[in-house]
Amino acid sequence: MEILKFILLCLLVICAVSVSVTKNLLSSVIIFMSYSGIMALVWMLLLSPDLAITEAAVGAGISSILFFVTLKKLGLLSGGSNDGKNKR
Amino acid sequence: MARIRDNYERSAAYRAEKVIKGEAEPLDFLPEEDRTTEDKLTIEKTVKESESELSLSPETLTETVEFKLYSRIYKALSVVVCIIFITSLVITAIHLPSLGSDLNPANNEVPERYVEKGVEETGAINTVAGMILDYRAFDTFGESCVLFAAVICVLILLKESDLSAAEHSDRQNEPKNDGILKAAASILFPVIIIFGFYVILNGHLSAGGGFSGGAILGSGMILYLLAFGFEKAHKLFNYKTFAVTVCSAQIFYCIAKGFSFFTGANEIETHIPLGNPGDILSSGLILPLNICVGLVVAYTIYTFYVMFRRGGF
Amino acid sequence: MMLWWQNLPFLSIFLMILSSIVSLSLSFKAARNICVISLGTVLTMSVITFCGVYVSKESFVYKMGHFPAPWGNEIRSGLLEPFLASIFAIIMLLAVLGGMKHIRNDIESKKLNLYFLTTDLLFASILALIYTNDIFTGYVFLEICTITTCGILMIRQIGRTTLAAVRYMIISLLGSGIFLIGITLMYDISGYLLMENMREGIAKAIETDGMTLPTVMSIVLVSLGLSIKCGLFPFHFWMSDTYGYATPSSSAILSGIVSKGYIILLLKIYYRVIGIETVAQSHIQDILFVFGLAGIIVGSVNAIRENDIFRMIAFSSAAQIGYIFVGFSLGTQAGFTAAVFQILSHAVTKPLLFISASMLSDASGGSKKFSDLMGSALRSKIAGIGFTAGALSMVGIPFLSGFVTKILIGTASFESPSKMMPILVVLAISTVLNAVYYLRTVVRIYHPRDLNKKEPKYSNDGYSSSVFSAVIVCFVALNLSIGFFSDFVTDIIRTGLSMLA
Amino acid sequence: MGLISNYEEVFAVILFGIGFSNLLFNRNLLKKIIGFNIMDSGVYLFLASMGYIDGRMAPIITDGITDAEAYINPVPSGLVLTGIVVSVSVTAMMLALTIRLYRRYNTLNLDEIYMFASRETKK
Repeated sequence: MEILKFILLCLLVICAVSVSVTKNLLSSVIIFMSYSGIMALVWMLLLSPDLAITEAAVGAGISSILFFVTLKKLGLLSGGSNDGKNKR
Repeated sequence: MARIRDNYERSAAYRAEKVIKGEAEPLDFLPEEDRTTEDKLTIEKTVKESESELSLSPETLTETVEFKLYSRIYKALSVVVCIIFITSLVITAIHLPSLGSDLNPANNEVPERYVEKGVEETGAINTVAGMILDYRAFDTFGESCVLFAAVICVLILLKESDLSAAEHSDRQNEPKNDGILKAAASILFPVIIIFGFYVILNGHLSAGGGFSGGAILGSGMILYLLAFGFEKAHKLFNYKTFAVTVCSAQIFYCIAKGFSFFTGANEIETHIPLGNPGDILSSGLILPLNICVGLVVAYTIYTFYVMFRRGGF
Repeated sequence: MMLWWQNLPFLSIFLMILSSIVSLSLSFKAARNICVISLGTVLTMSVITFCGVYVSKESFVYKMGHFPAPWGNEIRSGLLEPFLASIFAIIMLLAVLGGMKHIRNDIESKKLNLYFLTTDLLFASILALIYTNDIFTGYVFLEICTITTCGILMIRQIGRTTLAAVRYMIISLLGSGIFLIGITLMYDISGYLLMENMREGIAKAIETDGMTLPTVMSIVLVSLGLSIKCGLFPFHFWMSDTYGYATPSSSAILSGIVSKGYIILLLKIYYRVIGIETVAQSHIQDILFVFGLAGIIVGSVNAIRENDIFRMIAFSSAAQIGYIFVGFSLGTQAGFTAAVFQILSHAVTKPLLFISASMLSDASGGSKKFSDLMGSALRSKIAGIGFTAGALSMVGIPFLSGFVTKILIGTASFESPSKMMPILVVLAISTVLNAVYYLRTVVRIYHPRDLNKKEPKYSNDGYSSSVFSAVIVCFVALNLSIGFFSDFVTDIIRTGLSMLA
Repeated sequence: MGLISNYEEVFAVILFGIGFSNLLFNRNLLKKIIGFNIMDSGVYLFLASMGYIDGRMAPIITDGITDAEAYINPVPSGLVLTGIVVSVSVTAMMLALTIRLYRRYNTLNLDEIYMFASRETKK
């Protein structure tokens, strides 16, 4: 369990770093989604099932939906660059 | 700073509009003296300077040597600040009482009572639900107010008075009669809704509660909207039902908690039956409050989505 | 046994929240009336609470729920809290009434009720910040405060308000993030969230281990987070945009009340959680001192350079926040008294300036530039009087509130010799700078544009001059009374602060 | 010593720092928002790991065991629950602001937005 927790925490850090260095906005949102998923697992390992279910529903679900609909609204869903410019 | 900026803008202002409209090549109009000012600015390296300088590093400069230098310094600076900040926090974390032991200061009589007497005092088997909806209910009430404030702000920002233009722009977003989506949604929608209600109603018995259940309900509603389009969804969820539901749920929450705070502080018995711990209908006010929170959250999330997508129900 | 008036703080918080929720489904006029009525009720309640505490001379705690101290939430009231609450309620009321015309003009008609909704919720959160005795409740209501502030900012959807709101939000989020990790550290050290128990826990931790790194770090983080949120010197750059582009009522509320709410929370944390002796040991005050002094100078210098009246007032706010932090940084009773007095004085003066400046700019065809404002005070007499009174108070003319602040900070500085010289020098410099830009403005607004030409005519339609004049008169009267009865006010503050500890 | 026994908190503050620097230094508005979320979840991880105690159960009382020694500390969980709601509300609001800002300036880069905005006022 301890090892699993350690690996998950490492993954969290990796996700967090890659969000900030990814150029593509869509991929950074998807990475953030997986970040929330991992977070839900960590809550489970920390024996907080309330948090796990909330994080899964909110972080991985609702937040991501909101991010996606924002990207769609801005027309950046198909490969927006870091500056938020459409690649034409 | 302000004066330098003024100079800069005065010299470039007459071309600004062209660049915004895309008529002029941004690089064409880099006046000579601005390079020097930009150069001067890059030398000042404090955080404050770089923050207020933001307004000065326009797209027009992205190709120049100075800008590259500036952005490199900025990046280096950000990494340095980041490392200093993280290091100091890590050192602090190392000095904290060690984790996982029950000798931490946080493991005092407070959680002890929540666990030991929680069931008989609140009737909730899930200690966390008992804690956030009964012991520390003021925080949770504040939390639902945060949600309320956020949805109001989103309404303020994105609600369009004229929906026809918004509908036009929304056409691109709408899935066009997707058979698979419809078929999947007609199976999934009831399941999601039932699961959401299950999570809400069992908030005091197992993990979950108003907030997570409400989020599940909200995502179910969004799925319904995606699969069957606005017209159908509007029959079930529209601005009127939103206002009525959110208002009445919040008012109920406010009055119920106000009543319990008032009676609690004045040492008046409330005579709200706690029921038999473990039953669905137990634990006093926690169940109705969970339902209220769930409804508010579900509608809030649906409203967020609708507002983001086309600015109106 | 509870006395009946001890329910009033709790009722005032809930009344504001309830009226905000109800406003969602109401029309503009109903929402406005509810807002005004509930603000008036809260004012009465706070005054009654104040009288009650003043007579009984004892602070009281009010448990929120059926469970006592460390288990449940609590709110608490000494002498200072209801006093601040009643002053803030007056200011809120006056700010909303005084800017009513602009609210109507600036905001889409369908969203007008939402403005009052957000204002109600904002004031509820400020009340909760004032009365709270639990640090996590403080955090939650801090967030409500931030979000609703952003709401009343961006509801005017023209110009750069959205950008100003984004800047404001980013800075606020940084501040609340830092604040949150600070209180998390405090919770880890002490094991409680209630202020009293937290204080005992921290004192115990210091007794056994001395000032360890986590303790210092938590103090630093909490101070840093809250000072970022209220716009202390290096973080003041959002202010000019935010105050300059919002509707005048919002600017008045923001500068007069919201930033004060954060400072009051910081004050409560210093007094009730950490203890001012511990704060003094941690040397955070020296940092605050430097930034406070720098803020005074930088804010004033920036204000001199501006040619937009709203942005000038905004930068002068940065300077005034500096005064409050200089008062804090002295670490003595006198210093804190001066700081709280400055909170009051700034809270009554800045909204006055914003409201009257908005009327002046109306009288000049809506322009905010000084060149267009020439002679505007002759066109709108009452606004001119209001602006002049506010400006004189800011400069520090005797019998106005700003003067008393400067005296109090000056005398407080005598107690700490190492800080005395810089404070006196900066006070002198800032008085001169204030005089330069405020008096210059006063002269300009009274100076006709061109004596030979005829004055351009500006229409003053829809100008509810009776309400507006009443608002200005109330503000000026409030300012004068705080200046005249400064002994009484400082006495209350002193007693209130000793009740806080 | 503390580094090993407190490794969760160390990870938590690292996440906090990464999110913080993202929020402060990243020029892209959307990434700032993600950074804010990461920052907050760092704090929540910090809080929750504080409540965790080795070899105990989740705080849901089953089988009538009401011994405080048997369960982990429920307080941090409750606080984090509140915190998650706060951060999702703020996220939604920031995204709404982003949409409006993009509509006006057609970019997400704050540097460019500031430039356009400052020219706009000059006009």
